[in-house]
Amino acid sequence: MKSLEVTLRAVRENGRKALVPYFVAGATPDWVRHVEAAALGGADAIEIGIPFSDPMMDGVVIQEAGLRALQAGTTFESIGRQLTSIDTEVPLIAMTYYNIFLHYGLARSAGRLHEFGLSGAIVPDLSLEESDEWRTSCGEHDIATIFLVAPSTPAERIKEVARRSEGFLYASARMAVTGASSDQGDGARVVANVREASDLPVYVGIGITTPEQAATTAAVSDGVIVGSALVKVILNGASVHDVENFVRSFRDAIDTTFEV
Amino acid sequence: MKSLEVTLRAVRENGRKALVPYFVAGATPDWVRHVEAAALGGADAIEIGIPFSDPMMDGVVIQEAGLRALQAGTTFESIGRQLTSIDTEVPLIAMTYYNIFLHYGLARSAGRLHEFGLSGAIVPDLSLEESDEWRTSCGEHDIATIFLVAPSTPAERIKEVARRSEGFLYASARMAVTGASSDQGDGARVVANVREASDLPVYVGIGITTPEQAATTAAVSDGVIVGSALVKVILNGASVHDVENFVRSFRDAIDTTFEV
Amino acid sequence: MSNIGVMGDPDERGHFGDFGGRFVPEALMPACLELEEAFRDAWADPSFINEYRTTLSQFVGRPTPVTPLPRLSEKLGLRLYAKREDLAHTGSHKINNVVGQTLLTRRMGKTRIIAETGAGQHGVATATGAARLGLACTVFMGEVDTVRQELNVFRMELLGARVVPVTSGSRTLKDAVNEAMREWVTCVADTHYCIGSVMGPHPFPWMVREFQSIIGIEAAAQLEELGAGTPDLVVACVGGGSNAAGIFAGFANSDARLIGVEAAGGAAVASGSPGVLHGMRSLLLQDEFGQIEEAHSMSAGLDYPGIGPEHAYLADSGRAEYFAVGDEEVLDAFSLLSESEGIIPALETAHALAWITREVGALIPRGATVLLNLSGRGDKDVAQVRQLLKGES
Amino acid sequence: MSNIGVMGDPDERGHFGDFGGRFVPEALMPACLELEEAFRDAWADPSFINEYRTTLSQFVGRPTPVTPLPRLSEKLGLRLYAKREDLAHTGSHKINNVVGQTLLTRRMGKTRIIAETGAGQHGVATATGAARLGLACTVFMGEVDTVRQELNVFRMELLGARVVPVTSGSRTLKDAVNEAMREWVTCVADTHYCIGSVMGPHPFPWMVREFQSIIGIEAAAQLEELGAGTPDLVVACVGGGSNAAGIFAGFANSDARLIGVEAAGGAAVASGSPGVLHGMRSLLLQDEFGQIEEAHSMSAGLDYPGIGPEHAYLADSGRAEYFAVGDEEVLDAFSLLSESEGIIPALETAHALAWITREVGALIPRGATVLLNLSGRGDKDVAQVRQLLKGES
Ligand SMILES: Cc1ncc(COP(=O)(O)O)c(C=O)c1O
Ligand SMILES: Cc1ncc(COP(=O)(O)O)c(C=O)c1O
Repeated sequence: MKSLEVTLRAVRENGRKALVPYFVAGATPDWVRHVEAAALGGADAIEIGIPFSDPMMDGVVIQEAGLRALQAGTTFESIGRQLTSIDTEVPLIAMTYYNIFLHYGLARSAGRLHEFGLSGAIVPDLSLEESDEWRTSCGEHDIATIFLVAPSTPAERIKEVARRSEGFLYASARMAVTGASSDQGDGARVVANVREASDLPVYVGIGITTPEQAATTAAVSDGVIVGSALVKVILNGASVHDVENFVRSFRDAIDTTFEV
Repeated sequence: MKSLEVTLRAVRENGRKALVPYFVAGATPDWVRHVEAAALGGADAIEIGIPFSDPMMDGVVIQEAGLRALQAGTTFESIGRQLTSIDTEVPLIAMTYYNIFLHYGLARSAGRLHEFGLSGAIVPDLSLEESDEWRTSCGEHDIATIFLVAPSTPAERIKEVARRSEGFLYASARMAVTGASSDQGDGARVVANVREASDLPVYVGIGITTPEQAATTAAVSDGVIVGSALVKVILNGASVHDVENFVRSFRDAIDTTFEV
Repeated sequence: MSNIGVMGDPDERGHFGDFGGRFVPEALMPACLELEEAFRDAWADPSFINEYRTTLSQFVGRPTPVTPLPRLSEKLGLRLYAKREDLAHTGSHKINNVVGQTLLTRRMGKTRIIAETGAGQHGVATATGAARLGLACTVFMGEVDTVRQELNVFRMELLGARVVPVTSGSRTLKDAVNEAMREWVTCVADTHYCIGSVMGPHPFPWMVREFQSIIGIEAAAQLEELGAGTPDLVVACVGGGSNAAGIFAGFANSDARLIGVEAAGGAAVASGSPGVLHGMRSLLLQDEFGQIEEAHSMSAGLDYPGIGPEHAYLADSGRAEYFAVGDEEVLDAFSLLSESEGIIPALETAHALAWITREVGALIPRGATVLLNLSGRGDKDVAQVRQLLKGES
Repeated sequence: MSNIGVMGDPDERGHFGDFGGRFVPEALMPACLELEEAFRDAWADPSFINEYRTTLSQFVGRPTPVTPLPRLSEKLGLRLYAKREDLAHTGSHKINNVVGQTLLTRRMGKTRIIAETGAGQHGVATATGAARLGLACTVFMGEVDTVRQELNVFRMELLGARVVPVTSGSRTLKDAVNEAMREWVTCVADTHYCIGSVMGPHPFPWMVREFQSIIGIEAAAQLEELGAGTPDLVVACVGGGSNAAGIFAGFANSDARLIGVEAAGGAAVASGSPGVLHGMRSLLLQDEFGQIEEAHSMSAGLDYPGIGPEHAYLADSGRAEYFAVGDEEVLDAFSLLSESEGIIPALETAHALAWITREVGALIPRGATVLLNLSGRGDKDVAQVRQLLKGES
């Protein structure tokens, strides 16, 4: 079992709902400080988005952040360099598109992820069927490969995906790309389907925008992922302190509801 | 034999080369005075152009004159009214396109031509083959129908055309629409061809621009027709006196050459 | 070829009843006679017919299909079919005639071709046919039209043609014809004048109809194959009338009602009277003095003050009926066909459809089988329609 | 139908050698699987094949002819033939694929279709196919392109489609694909994404090639009929590669050399490297970090930084060869075909001809029989070429 999964299973065993905020690396100069602030604010794991020119699964907010990062010269390596200065124990998970790793070399990428201190990777355009080589490479460097399931994924396929996913299973709450949304979506149903197939922790993401939504969703899952809502705040100029408070507001809402 | 032909044959019999200037009726307010001036200047017959919207056989100068005339409200009837004031013995010949007469009614048109004091008609887009009805109407009103032959007209056809033409035969000096030209054209050849087929007077027109050209052409024919060169002078603002001098310059050149 | 010539041929002087004939300057008479002879000879020569047919199939893309229009049929309560001249090379039926005349030009030993054009359809088609055979080509186009249709001017230039802006008269199509005639007089020995519709002096109206009759011959056979039988109505727009004559030719001997649709602003049958213009006796828009009036239609291809003499005759004899539609109806029909069937028609064609949509349940009984001649594609008109519909420029 | 599938089919996961596959968000996987199954089922169903073939013949105007190009052949010292996709409805081969996919959409019980478009060719074709079947249609188009090609936007609107300007990324074709994918995720239950070339996730590259293979199947038979036999070379331009794949399909099992011609500014084979984009593994233009680069070609249809995976495979295996040509050569070829043969080609097509004219006597032996896929007509490009040649706007 990969370290990430060990850690995240422990979170669940401790009766804690996981909170996983998402950052676009390089979107602002002080993004590493934002990551630290999120850890202080109560994150259980943090997604580090590596920007890609063609982010097919992302809505406008994350597209915009990615564009800013690319225009600022952000690369896989520059992100790694900046991460060496990070001061946190919270596990970091890379999130990017497959071409970034493929072009860099799969084995080399997995090795660098590990050297950069990342312990997992989410690659939304890498389907299960095409993932063998990447999973092999990750296996050699203790990188957990995290897969998504969607409301459209049939039961049989959920089983297959869950069997390959490590760390947690990313349950998409809706048929949509990343972006804020006001309704609850289908997260509960997706989680219920996954539960029948797997005991892997299931985190719900895509469209979780408010602390209240997060709390409700956490109630039926093992954790929540907060992406666009947070990135939007950052694009609007949030300070390190703002980021910490933002994350804490989610933490508190989740924890209050479940009286940990 | 139509009166016009009687007159024009007499001109030839008198050893005189005919000079036939062309006017666009209505092109200028004093066009009737111009016609009188031409008669004074030595014309043997005068063509009176009735303007038509689509003068297919005319070049830019006569087109322009026709347009001015139409814009000034010139009609077949207005021309007739204005001609009642004319003071000349020189025969007048209408020149226009077939639709003018057709629309007005062929019999009625021929009658009006006669009432207006005209004794012939040239209708360049009325082919021999289509001319029976018009010739019949003209026959009833002593209007001579004058046909053209062109450099392209074959010998056999010249015979046919000459047989139907009255007053004179209009020999086109070139394959072109009306307009000034600097060369002599094919007039001599056309006339020679006609001579073999007919003893009708043959006048050459199309492109006769200078007195010298007129003189040379008259040498090989029974007369010349001067159109665009004269109309151009008129469009440029010629006075009645100018017109008389213009025509006389042609008359003199012709007569000097042939020492009548 | 047995079907060619199903519409009655004109008499030996080119008369269709009271109309037609040959009203040209004497200088052009020999050319008209030579052309008539050359055409008669070619049209009876299997090798010419074969060349014509082969060019139509290999170069033009014939046969063009007959397309059933199921969604529009349902909307209108008709069985509606379209003969797809929009799919012919250069985008309209005009090329059929050009193929015939360019081949004939070469056969006559002439090396140059001239043509008139309004919006540019016939000009582009002629430049195309000339390029294919390596003939020199000059196109006369009203100056006003060269400005309105500058892209078509460039198209012709690309195809190697020279475009001469005509500055006489109203500077539009009618004047382009005059100018082409004037030019033809000067060069008739080596140059053929490729008239673009069933108009002009004999043999043009007849010859152009023959070259376009392929439309109707194909369509009749295709409707049979589709199981649609003989249509109740055959409907075509009429500018000079070549696409209408071409499709009528396939149905003249049938029970089909033949309908020609003119633009209200250029309705020679409804608003014209007999007259002579451009070498023919036909129905013309003219004022009380016999001066020709300008036609006014948003559709350049229908912006002609006359109609081919055979149509005047068909109207006279009652074998075909002619109606006029206005610009707004036409715009509606243009959109209707586009969104119902995925075919953007030429504005000219939209006239024919506008009449159909207007007359369903009135002059057209519900359930009738109607064949629309889709004479051309609307790409050329899209900018203009956009301006009209959106009020932008 | 025996000829369909002559190019090798991909493996069950959609791989052509090292290329292809299915790299999409999990949310789209079921749709891709469903589509694959639906396509396999339909493509084996004579009634579907019949519907597809009937629509191609009755609506699109197939077969398009193969045209001998005698004058250009003589100039170049070749035996040159053109397969005339420019004569297909909407003016290019794009409609063949659209007909297949729209029929499949209806068969799958979906009521809406979305598409990406660059200059608008595929968008207009999709809007056309959708209108014909009464499917709702939304087309994604880079904002930059909606401005450059505003008439095509209006065309799509006329056809009843909604056009969504894409403001992300470079605001051109590549971003339109991204946006269409993003949209598809949200509506996959009732909506089909009609990809416009042999690209995207399995089964698109295979399916689109199959829907385009009619080009090559027809052409091979037509060349036989013309007595031209098997051509020495088959030459097509390559954007995503659908017209090339379609014509190659008719000759893959012959001795003909298969040549794909890319725009120098978008030459995925010459200048690209393996990568994953838009659901497929193929050759892509990318920088040292794996960021996709924008292609730059004056020809909008070739302005794509990738190439279909089957072409990457054909290049790899040596069965087909790929070359690049630059803008000036293309303009020359554009004019050459126009004035020599009376066919104004699409700028995309002119790339293929430019390669031919460049390589006669070099890579192409004189006297060779060459089949050019004339993928589309140049009307859409005339304004742009005019500006380039005349330096006007
Ligand atoms: C598409 C189309 N339809 C119809 C016409 C009208 O011509 P005709 O009446 O000769 O068919 C034109 C003329 O340009 C045209 O382009
Ligand atoms: C006429 C034409 N040819 C070629 C192409 C390139 O596409 P493909 O490579 O898929 O044939 C396009 C694309 O728009 C096109 O419009």
